[in-house]
Amino acid sequence: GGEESAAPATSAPASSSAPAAKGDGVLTIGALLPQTGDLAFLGPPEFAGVKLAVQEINAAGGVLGKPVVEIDTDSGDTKTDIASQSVDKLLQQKADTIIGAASSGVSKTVIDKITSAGVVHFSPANTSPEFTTYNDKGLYFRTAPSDVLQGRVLGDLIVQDGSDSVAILNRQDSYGNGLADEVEKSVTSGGGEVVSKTAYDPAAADFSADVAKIKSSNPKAIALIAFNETTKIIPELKKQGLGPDKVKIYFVDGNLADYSSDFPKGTLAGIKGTLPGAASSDDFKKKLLTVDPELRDYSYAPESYDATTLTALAAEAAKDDSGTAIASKLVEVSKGGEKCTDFKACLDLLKAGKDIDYDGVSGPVEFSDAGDPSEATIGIYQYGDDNKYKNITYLKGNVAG
Amino acid sequence: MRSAVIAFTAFLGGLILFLAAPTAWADGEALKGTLQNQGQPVSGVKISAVTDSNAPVGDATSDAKGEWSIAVPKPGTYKVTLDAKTLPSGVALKFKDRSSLTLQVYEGNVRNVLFPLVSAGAANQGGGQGADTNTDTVWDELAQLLFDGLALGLIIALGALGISLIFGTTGLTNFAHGELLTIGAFIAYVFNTAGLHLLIAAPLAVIVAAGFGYGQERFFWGPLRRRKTGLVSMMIISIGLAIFLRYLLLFIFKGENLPYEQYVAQDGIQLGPISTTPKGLVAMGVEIVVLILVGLALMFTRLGKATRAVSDNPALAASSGINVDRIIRIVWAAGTAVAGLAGVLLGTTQILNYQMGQQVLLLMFAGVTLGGLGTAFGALVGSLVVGIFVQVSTLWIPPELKTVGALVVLILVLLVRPQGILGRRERIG
Amino acid sequence: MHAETVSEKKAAALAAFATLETEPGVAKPDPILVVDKVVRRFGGLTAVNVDHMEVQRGSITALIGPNGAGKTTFFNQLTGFDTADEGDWTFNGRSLRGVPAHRVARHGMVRTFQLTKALSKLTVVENMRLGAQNQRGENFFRSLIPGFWRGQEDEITERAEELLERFKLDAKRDDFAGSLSGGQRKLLEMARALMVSPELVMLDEPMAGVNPALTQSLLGHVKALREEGMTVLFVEHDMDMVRDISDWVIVMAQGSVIAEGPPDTIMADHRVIDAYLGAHHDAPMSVEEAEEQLQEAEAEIEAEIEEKA
Amino acid sequence: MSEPTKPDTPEPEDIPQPEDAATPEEREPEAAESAAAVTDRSDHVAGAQNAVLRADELFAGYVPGVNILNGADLYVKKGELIGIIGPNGAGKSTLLKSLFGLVNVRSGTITLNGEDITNLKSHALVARGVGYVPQTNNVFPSLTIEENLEMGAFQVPKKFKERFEFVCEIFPALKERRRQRAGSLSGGERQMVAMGRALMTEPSVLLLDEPSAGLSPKLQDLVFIQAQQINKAGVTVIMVEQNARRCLQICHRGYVLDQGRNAYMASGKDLINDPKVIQLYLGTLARA
Amino acid sequence: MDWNLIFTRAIEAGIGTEAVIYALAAIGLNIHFGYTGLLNFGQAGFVAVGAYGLATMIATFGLPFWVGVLTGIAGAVVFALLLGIPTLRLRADYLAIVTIAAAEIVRLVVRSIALQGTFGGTDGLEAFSDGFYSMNPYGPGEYGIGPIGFDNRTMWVLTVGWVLVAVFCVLVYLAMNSPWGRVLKAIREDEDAVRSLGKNVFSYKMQALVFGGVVGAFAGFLFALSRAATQPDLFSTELTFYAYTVLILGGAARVLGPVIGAALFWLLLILVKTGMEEAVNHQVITFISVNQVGAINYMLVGLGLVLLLIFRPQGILGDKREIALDAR
Ligand SMILES: Nc1ncnc2c1ncn2[C@@H]1O[C@H](COP(=O)(O)OP(=O)(O)OP(=O)(O)O)[C@@H](O)[C@H]1O
Ligand SMILES: Nc1ncnc2c1ncn2[C@@H]1O[C@H](COP(=O)(O)OP(=O)(O)OP(=O)(O)O)[C@@H](O)[C@H]1O
Ligand SMILES: [Mg+2]
Ligand SMILES: [Mg+2]
Repeated sequence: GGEESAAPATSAPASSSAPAAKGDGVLTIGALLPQTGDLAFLGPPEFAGVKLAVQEINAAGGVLGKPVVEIDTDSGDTKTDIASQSVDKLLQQKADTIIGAASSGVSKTVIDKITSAGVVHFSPANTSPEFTTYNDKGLYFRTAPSDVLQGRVLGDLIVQDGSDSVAILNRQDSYGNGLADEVEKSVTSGGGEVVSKTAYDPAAADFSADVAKIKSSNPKAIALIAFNETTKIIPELKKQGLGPDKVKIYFVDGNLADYSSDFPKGTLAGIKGTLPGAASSDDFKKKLLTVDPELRDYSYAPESYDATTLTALAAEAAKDDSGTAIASKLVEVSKGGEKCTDFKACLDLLKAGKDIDYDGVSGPVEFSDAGDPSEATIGIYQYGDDNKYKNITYLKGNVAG
Repeated sequence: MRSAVIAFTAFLGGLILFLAAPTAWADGEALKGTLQNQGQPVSGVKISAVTDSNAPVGDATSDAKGEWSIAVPKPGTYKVTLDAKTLPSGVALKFKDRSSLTLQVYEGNVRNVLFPLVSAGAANQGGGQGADTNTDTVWDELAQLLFDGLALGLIIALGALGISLIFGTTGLTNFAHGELLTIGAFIAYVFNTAGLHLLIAAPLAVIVAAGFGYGQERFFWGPLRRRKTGLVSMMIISIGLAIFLRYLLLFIFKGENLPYEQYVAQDGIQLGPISTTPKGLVAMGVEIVVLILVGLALMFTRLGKATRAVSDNPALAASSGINVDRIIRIVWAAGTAVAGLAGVLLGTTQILNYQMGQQVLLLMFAGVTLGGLGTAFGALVGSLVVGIFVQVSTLWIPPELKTVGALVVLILVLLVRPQGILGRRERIG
Repeated sequence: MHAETVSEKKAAALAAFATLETEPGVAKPDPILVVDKVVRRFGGLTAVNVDHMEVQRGSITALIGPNGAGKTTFFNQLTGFDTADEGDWTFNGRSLRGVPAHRVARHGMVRTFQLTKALSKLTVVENMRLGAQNQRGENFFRSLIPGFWRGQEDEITERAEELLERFKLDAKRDDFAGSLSGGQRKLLEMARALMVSPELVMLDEPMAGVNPALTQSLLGHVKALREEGMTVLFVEHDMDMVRDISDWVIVMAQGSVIAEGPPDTIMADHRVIDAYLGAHHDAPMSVEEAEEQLQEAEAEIEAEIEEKA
Repeated sequence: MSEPTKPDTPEPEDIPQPEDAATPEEREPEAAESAAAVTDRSDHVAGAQNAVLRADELFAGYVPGVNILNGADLYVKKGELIGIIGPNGAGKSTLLKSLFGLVNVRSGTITLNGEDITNLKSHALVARGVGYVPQTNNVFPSLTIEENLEMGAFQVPKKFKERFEFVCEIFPALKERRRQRAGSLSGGERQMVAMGRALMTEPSVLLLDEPSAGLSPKLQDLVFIQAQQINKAGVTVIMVEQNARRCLQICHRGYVLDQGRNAYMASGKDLINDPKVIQLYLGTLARA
Repeated sequence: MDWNLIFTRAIEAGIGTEAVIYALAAIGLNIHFGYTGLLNFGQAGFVAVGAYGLATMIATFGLPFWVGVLTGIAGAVVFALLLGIPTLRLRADYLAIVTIAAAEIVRLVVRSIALQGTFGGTDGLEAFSDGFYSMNPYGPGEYGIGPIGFDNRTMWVLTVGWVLVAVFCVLVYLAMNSPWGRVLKAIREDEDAVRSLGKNVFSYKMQALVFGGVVGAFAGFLFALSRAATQPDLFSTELTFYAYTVLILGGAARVLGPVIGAALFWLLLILVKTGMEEAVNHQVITFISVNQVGAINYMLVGLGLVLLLIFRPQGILGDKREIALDAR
């Protein structure tokens, strides 16, 4: 791809058989991430992740000797169908890889369009298990592990804490339902009991009925699978006498965030949560802040960063920037070889003709053949008095299990 | 009082942290667990594990802390069984049929196993909460839902009142009304974050909102009406305005949920079967007072009657010596002020977000319509019905569909009473 | 002006009425509409309470009564626009109780509205065309093939234009009906109802607000309707008009029929005078002088007309 | 209200001509052969001296580019009762509406007691003592009868009780039904409410648009007698009527409006006897 | 800034799948609102019924493509009947709210967990479009003139789509210029008057609701097929709002109004959106960040809608005289 190039428009003839087209020498990365809609709050860290990676890649000399071009677009949410527009535009601009979307639902509406254009669809945040089996012509990848692993770990954590009656309160969407199912499986097989599994409408005006439903089942632990509705649900839980001082509450990646400015001290003390990804170092956070000084949250920034870096490495490894070429090398650069953790180092190894294994900021990222991270680290965290979360431990897991 | 609570939760939190932190995951695959009855460790209970081909792997006995663990040779499926005979007297398995569990142990992970125990006698067969989710809790839940329905209904009513007033006087179905709530809430937020206590910020916000409503009519809707813009056009203009305002708010305040600085996550208080928060009660009080005041004003003051007169026939109202423009401006100011108040209260009891108003817009419309368009009391009654239905219907339908319940009621009621609950039918001929 | 020779139909109508007693609810020789015990209440108010009433076929019957007597409400019941609390009525022997409004119209009983209902964004001629019945093009599937209905449409248009001319609306033919003046709307309303070619046309104050000169010419048209075999039942407060064209007058007060009879008899009935006509009936109402002069002027013109006739 | 000593109404020459219409001279009405027919504006200009309310060469309309009033003139002197008659669609209601600020006047001037009130808002006119009864839509359907009347007295709430009694005396039917919503009233009952509403303020100039329409003969009489009585009490009345004969009987002066301009202007007596007027506008039906 | 890109994208959007989908949805609305005066704010419901009717039959029940199409149409008819019975007796403004409610009910039901097996829950359905694309006469590759081009799948969708648009425009033209259409327009003005003339108002409104609904269902087919997936949240109230915008932009009660409106709406929307994204990506505009582009874009949509209605309320093709009669 490459918008400014005058190369003939050959990079994206549509067909289901992988076209053996050659790229135009400029790696073009399209970011399809939420600027508006329900997930708008996830946009800034994800954009920052992509931007940071692109900056570092270009600082290291770019890909195939040319600077990487980044094009930002809005993925909106499923309500607006804006993603489809954005993809049209990115394809027009000869994007080779499209990084996004945040929501599994949005990704579903565009995956066919992207993959049938021979472009890599690379999501930093889709966790729906369905993508593993989706007919993606080998072009769909993600750095976020499917919910199977996180659900398993969270369920086990709940069992370990001795809660035999568990209530699950989850977003009624593919993320929430998928994760809730995995948690339920894990809890029941571990000997616990899921006494209520309540899906809520994220756009609801209030959550008192949903919480009342949970309360009537009298649980000892609550798994709260939510996004930023958490700030509405926690007070409701407290109101109905289900605060973290009364029952054990568990968060997931969707809502494990810094709530120090949202709640008075102590509100969340004791709440535990799981988050895919290795420790994102303070160093990484600092670098992100140089890209976007207003960042408050870092969710999926590492995944976005890794997705971008991997794309660049795969293009280098393939010596071609076309989508299909990148896809053919992505699995290879993610595992089985000499380990490296940043673009510059990996690039040097590649240039030296070595096989590399990129380990990113989000974890070891080893792709399975389906394009999912087959191995992932899940961190277990706990909130302190200051409503910030601290890591207790990390757990490596094999997604296929 | 508050600080005491915080200190206590902090202590608890610390305690859990301390307990949980060290023993998380050991290297190598294993099965482990802790036996507890009502928080007390249960020791001396025998637990054994076999592979899925019934080859014994090992067994263990719970120690003084109730802990046990069995190392397994490799990842795979294992069957773990608790020997119920070894349980101390007075302690029983909570689920008699689940004395053995089949589970998967993953590579490099320790798998936790839980055998829930209860004091003998309380055990029940199989899963489920069993007989003690009795009628009592159903009534409690109903009471709670009714109360929450009332709370929601009152907020909706406050918003709906504004819709109804503005619709009543100008005929405009204002799709931007949700944003008026949001704006009210965010004005208070701005004052609040600038250092004013919410109790000062809120009334200020209501005043500013009133000014905003006045200005909107003065400089936007009024001129449009004078240009003889049709009602349907105005309705669609309001859609455009709603989109504009909503995204302006997104632009300024970002997509995150924002709380006020005071009264966040208040502890619940218990009133009989009902749990609520002090702020929730105060909000309801304010809502009731405002609703009654506005209702009375509409019924009995000259101004109130004038608004109805303007709504019926603006030309005739003018012919009667009523300054129609002035009335409409007052209505806009009042309608926006109550909407702003609703927004602030919604922000206090829930949270602020650029979509908060939009999320209740349909409910407000449903309330207004259910009660009978253009009648202020109808809006009140309709909103309460909607609010209560949203909440109470979750006794029978999954909460994800709670809005559906209210909307179906709306349609059913209109099937029987096309003019709404308090609406009046027009005379023909 | 209009010819006052007693036409065939008028004579027939008068003959039918000649032997009738002038009491409320009297049976007519050939009733087209028979009403029995129709009651409509609004809360505590009984707006209509008609025990028995018949309308003679081929006649022009006036329904008069004080304001709020229940005339419009009565029309609403009969034409299916409102549901009567009790009672039954038959049109051409067929019971119409509970029959919806559009069906009533199709049976041949069409009403107009006291407060006009012009279809603002349709042109005047489209308003008229709408009135025609059994239009082939009003079926969705047939409407898609113009061949099916073009011919009929032309006939309808021709008829509409004829009527518009008679109602002095031809100049407004292609204007939106919403731009008509109050009186013009009345005219359109009536003309449109006639497009239905009803057997019984029920006019609710057709001439209120219509210029007297035009009223006069319209009366001729209403009489012509009778000649065409139509039955007319109308509500009107203009006594001159009632006297001029009606064969029979029914008086309603407080929901019930209180008197019936030929116009002259009715207008001499003291109950009717008390409840409805007031002093106006024949006594000069105010400035006597003016009245006298008026009389003179009338006489002159009358004479003029008689000369011509 | 005090008579203006020297009305500063503009001289005819000063009156701005409408840009989009031909000059009035080119649009003479054809019916000029009658004695009462308006041939030029001199009658108007002469008569309009000291008028309470006068309108000069009004051009007004609804749809852009189409004038309904084409240079209508009108004046009323203090204490006068004038009648306006004319065919349907002549623009009578439009004339009243322009006088009352409900239709935008495109050119021409309206003065009240010497003050230019062209295109002044209605409520401001009410404050200046003008009352108006519209022809249609003349009640507030969702308000009760009492509230309708209360709205009539909007600017003088203190007088409500007294005026309410007064109106109820004229129309006793209203008092019985005071709590009934006007929307459910019969046509005639509405007309009573409409009339009653205008009487609430004790206006000094009263504009009535077909006040007798839809009323029973008995009440029609009442309306005309009332109009006369009100007039006798010093109120200037302008009345549009299709009950033309009756209207002309009681009025001091009558205008015949046709196609948006004055066709005739004379005393009521003269008009009622003018054969041309009779033939064109009055008809011969009424023989009362 | 790449102006070529900006204009190419805009023109492609103006004739692309979105324009077709919205043109169809708005043609349906035009029948409801423009001609009959039914303030239907539930058009998204009809589109959803079409999309899901098709998708469910094929993806869930494994039936052939044409069964899916017929089911979608039948679904729209049934939805119209169900919606019509309670709502068509309502006053216009009541109808608006009730139809929004009905469309939301449809959306919430198809996304519910209870019916996940049938409708796929929040993920919706996919793998139902093979039947459609197997009929694709276009071989693989890009088709287009100059820089404007579509791939073969899109070409097929567009061909079918614009043919449908043309067919429905002709149908609407014929129907609305017939006595049938006259009855509808009369109903828009005053139902009682129409009743008094012997027309079954309820039946006509129902016919209009069904007709417009079926056209909406076709929009749903194209929506689903062009994306090869359906998702419940695509059919939220926003869709109806934009369809109204399209209709008003083009001119209500005008046969070609929705078509022109749809093309222009998407053209302008993408022109502005792409223009702004380009400006931000090339640092032409520096005072806003990427994260704010989306918000600004929507603000402009809102503002555009407002300005449009203020300065040209009758739309591109509308008649100002009719609008004047609306004023209150
Ligand atoms: N929907 C209603 N609710 C309450 N009262 C009503 C309703 N409709 C009519 N009425 C009352 O019933 C009575 C009869 O009204 P109706 O309109 O039939 O009178 P009418 O004889 O037509 O009078 P008019 O000659 O003035 O038109 C009136 O007193 C009216 O106020
Ligand atoms: N709202 C309107 N929009 C457009 N044209 C109108 C409107 N109202 C009235 N007209 C036109 O203005 C002309 C004069 O109307 P107006 O109501 O003044 O007549 P009028 O003399 O009062 O008649 P009538 O005796 O029938 O009440 C009519 O031809 C009518 O078509
Ligand atoms: Mg009547
Ligand atoms: Mg008039």
